[in-house]
Amino acid sequence: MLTTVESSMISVLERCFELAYADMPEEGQEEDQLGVIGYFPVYFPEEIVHAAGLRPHALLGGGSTTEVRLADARIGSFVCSICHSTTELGLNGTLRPMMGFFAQPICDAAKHMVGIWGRNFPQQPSQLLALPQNANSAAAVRYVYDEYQRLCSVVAEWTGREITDEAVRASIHIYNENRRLQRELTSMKRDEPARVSTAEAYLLIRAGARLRKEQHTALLREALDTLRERPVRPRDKPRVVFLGGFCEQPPLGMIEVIEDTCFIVADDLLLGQRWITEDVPEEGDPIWALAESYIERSASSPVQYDARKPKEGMLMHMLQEARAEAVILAAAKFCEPGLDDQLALSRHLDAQKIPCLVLEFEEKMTSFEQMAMQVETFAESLLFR
Amino acid sequence: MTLVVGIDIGSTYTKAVMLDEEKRVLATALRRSGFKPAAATAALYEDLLTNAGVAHQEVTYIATTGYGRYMIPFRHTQITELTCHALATIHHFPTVRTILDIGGQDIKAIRIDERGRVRAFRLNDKCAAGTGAFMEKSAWYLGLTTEDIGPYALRATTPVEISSVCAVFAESEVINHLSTGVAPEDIMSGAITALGGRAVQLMRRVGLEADFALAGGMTQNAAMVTALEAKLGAPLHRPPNGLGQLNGAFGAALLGLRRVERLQTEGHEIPTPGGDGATGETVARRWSTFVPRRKEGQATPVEQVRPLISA
Amino acid sequence: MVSPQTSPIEADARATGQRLINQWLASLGTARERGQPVAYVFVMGNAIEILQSFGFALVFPEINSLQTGVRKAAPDFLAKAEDFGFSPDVCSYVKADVGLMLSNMQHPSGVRMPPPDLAIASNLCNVYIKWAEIWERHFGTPAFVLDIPGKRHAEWRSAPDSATRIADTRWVEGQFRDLIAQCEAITGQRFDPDRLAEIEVNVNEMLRLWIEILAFNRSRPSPYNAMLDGLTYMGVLNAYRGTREGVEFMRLLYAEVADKVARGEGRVSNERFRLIFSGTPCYVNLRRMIELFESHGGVFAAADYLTYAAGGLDSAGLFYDPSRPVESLAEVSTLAAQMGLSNHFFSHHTLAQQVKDYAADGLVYHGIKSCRTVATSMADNREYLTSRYGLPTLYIESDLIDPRYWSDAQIKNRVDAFFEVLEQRTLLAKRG
Amino acid sequence: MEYVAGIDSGSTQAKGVILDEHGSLVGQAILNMERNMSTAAEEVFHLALADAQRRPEEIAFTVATGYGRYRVTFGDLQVTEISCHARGALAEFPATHTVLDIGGQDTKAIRIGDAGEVTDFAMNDKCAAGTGRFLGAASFALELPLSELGSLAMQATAPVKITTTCTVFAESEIIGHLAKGHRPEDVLMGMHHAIATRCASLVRRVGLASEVTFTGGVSRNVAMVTLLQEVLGTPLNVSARAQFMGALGAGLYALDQVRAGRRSAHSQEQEVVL
Repeated sequence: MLTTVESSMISVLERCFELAYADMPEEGQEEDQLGVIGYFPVYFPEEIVHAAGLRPHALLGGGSTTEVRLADARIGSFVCSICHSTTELGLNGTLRPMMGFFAQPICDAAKHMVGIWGRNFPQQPSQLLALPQNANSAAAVRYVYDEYQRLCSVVAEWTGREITDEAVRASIHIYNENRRLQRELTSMKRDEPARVSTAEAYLLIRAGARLRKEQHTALLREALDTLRERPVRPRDKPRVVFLGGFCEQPPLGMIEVIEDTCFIVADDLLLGQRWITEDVPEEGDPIWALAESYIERSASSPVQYDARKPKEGMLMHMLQEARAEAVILAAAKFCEPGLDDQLALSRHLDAQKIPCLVLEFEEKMTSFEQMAMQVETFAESLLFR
Repeated sequence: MTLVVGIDIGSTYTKAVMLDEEKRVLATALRRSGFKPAAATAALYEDLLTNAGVAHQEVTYIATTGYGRYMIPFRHTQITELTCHALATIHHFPTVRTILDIGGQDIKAIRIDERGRVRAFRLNDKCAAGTGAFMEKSAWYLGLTTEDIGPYALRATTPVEISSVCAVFAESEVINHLSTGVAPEDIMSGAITALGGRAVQLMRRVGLEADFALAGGMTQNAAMVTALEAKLGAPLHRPPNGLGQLNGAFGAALLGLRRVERLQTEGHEIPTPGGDGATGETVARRWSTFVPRRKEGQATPVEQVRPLISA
Repeated sequence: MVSPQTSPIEADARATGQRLINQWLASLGTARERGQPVAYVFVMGNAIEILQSFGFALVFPEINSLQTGVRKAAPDFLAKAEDFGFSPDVCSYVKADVGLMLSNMQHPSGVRMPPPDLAIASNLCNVYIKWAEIWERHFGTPAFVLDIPGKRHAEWRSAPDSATRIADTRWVEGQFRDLIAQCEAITGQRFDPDRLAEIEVNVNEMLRLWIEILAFNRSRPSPYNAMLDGLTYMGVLNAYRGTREGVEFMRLLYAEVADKVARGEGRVSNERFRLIFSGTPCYVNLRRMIELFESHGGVFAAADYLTYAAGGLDSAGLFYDPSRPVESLAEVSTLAAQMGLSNHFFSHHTLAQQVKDYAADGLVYHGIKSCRTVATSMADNREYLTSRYGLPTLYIESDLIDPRYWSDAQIKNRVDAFFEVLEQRTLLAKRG
Repeated sequence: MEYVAGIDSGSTQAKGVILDEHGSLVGQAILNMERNMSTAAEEVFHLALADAQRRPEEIAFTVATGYGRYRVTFGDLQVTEISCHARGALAEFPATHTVLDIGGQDTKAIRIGDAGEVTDFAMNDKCAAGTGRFLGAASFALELPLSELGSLAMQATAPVKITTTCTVFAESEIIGHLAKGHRPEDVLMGMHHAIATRCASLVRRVGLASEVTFTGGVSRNVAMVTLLQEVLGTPLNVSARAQFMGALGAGLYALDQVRAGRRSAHSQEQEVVL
């Protein structure tokens, strides 16, 4: 027998689930009648596209329900699943409504996605948004600014919609508000993991990749109000940090298997949605504000070099902030940046005598027996310490 | 008197061990898991009782392990095979710190402490899986039984190299060598060397702390043991008198015994079977099993994560 | 029928090239004693000219790694890296280099490689950056990540004086200024623009010759094999870029190739099929791979690899303006990245062009399982070109230096079948 | 009357055919690969001769194909199985423009031009290797003979969705599904579907053009044929002699040689002229 709080929570989450895993809406079918611009992970300055009155659509792969029939003929089997499934969604027509496709130079496979798009979908403009790998040069912000200006003119050219500073500033305001709520949710999960599970928080945030931000903000508000009402039954599970969700998304089933035995109190899931870690200044040149925020107010990931953010240091900071006792280091199969960091971090944690579990996943996984066994053993080893 | 049963429901075999409070093995039993592990286990449990000559109600506590650990309704608790192997091993060999477990589907390396608690463990990459099964298949191609592999490979004079990490390609290599007239024993020994090398690599990842022990299917394979000991430059402890295969079940039984002792010293009575959900607890809702409303032809349900237990 | 590789004049340039490469490798072993600063650089996007002007000894970890393959020492180095924990899915160049670090820097060439004072990793292959992070951890040498924006899509070119051309160049120049400051800090010398200008003059001369040498292979028969001789030439082009020795070598090579063309001497005695090679070679079985093709009278007239591995400078006939050394270095590097180095992500146009320029009969893709930079979309690329131009193509797969991925029977099978296809086509053409 | 022989020396099976000078098949034999390729080829050659009631000296020319083609010591000429399968398929179904061959080691898709020439071919990259072996794993796990898998799969009512085509995990995946209570036929159908999809993507690499001929032993698997037709959206030609396509093609190439006036010299290295 569910309490009213619980049932309203479930109804919110069901709506999120529908959105989070929904296909791209057909042209015009979308309630707000917007054009859609799709982008490949990790980060994209959504505000700019939002300011054009369009809906930025984070391409998060095909999950475990997309059957890859056509893409395997185009991409080698030694390339990560998200490249296969995204290409499949293009080839099987699911992404037809997109007015354009962007990728960032996060890795070599991602750069190839632009080539693949150009060859297979000439009618659908595609481009590389050349975000810089050198974040430490004094010239970096200026370069990002120039590249964002280029983005503005490209989007205008594709869609015939001009992008004014006022509009961008307004979008920044909307996104700042949304980011504040996301941060609230994240800290709730960190401080009271029994109140909101990572799977739930994941659905809430992932829904944002499929909605105009103002709508998502409303939805987040409703969810947070409900969650505050939710009665909490504290449970004795080890607090762990989860890494490995910055690009290809681990299947929900994997997150749940982990949560059966552990509390995930910090993670990098859907990192692109949370890349900017503070408010973006709402005064001054809005494009500059976005460019500066990309370099100066941002998270870290295996696919962005920044001498100020050594990977080991960032992880240790994450551990302390989240008061976690152990780490789960996951990497997507065939993700070279992920695998490189996984090794470096696991060696560092071993040296620091911090327990860590190394996992390998694919978005298309459907059976989790072996993973459950590993996670349970990990939890058992933490509990019987 | 206390009678504790450990059951290890593996993907190919299901094994059971019955211990008394002195940790003496009263009876063991083994069956193919088949397609209906739950049924197989029930039958196996009967075998065990018959072998031990005891009745249901005399059994104090039942702990399950292995991939089917949640499928058995009449258990008291479930625990993973890694934890079980660790306990069993430290019981037999108090000095062991690193365990290697070569199974049909995967290789596991486990680092344990002096009390048999798992400190670190590592499984092979997906692309290096299926090693045990690969040995079986190779043997099959060579017209040998799994038991023959060891003695056979020891006769090798000029072992060939099997370089592929992937079991499927390795199999192709075996076939190709065979078809070019290479002597089976040389192929087999090559396969064993390759497998041994990968196993030791995995042990390195957990620190390679001496002493070492071998668990799982390969314990009886002389050639494999020799290859591993050569690579390690140290002896490999192996579970005594055929307990090798039963190691998981034995560990589960030991853990059950610990639990019983704890409950008794704390003055609790033994709970009724059905799993005390130490780790089997499931979240309020499995979103991963929730099927979204999709356009026709799109809706494809995601697999259930694992059988949910109803306590 | 493998053509005689001992004809005197050919031995000459190849021998000279080999000698230069060995000299250079040997010099690396003694750099420390000479008190020469050491820089680790990659072949794509490296600002060698600046480093040369500061007198850095240049270590190319990519070349070190491929050398472990050529010298049949790769397996040990790879094993060391995998024992260390590296996944089989990681680039085998990276793993061979890690193996080297774990072998006390003792390279199979007999040279003990010096640790870096400076390491430059460009974004043109993202693995470079992860690789440089490994050095940071191992040597404590901070990486200088050189970000050179490339093409934004296949048909994209930044027009002269366009906002993007200016922005990209300004960005690259800004980073060069940072680099120069760092070099000054490391070496304690002031930056000398005139020295840089001299180097650029040399590069221009090498480049002018290199472009003509590439063009020479358009003649039928092709005087050299782009995937065998070409690789030696490239080694020199990288290690000696901007040096006098480099210029002299290119002159020698030019003369040799020109002479061959004049005499109508081909790399293979009976050239029957002219091929284009796409992707990186397999260095452990390089000779064997070439032999598989040449035994059928197939020669590689050109390879996109040469452009990537030669810094992309040839790709648009770009030359430095020594009167504005730093500015023009930035301009040329930016355009080289745009037109050459970022091309493997959109290589269908370049390949189609090469097929035309070199009157090729077929196109050979060599997929590298552990290299996403070259191999990710090869199948798509292949599909695009075959469906549009009905061009015979072959896809084979192995690795850069990991012999485990070379299965001779399978590759021979595919190559033989490919030539049967080519034979049938010529036969049909004859029939008309 | 002169005769020619075609020997297909694969890594798991050796096949041989004898053709008369009109190109009609007068004898055939198949042999599971025992210890050694060369001896197996010899054996199958003599079995085929016996089947055709001919003597070795009546054979004017022998073409060898398959992985072991260079080990067929009595072969006069070696041709890859790509060309041979295409040639064989064309002989059986002259309108063939695409050939799909699913073998234990390799899966091949071959595109054929209007003049009957091979214009393009694709073979599985490493991880799609041995798609045929995937079925072997199934028969291993279900303890069923290969020949029965297809017909059983056809009885499926609720096919299970199988995402992995990794042969290594095929068995455990099957066992897993069965343990969850799925019926064997449903699991099998799921597997067949997974393989069919894989093979279809290979066919797409060379471009699908009808008619499509399905060669190799797996073509006798009714479920596989049905699924491939569904996934490719076109009917498939399947010959009763599907397994002999390679050998048949080799035999026809041998016939070309004889018609071109060449006779068996039992030399290993001859210039390939197709």
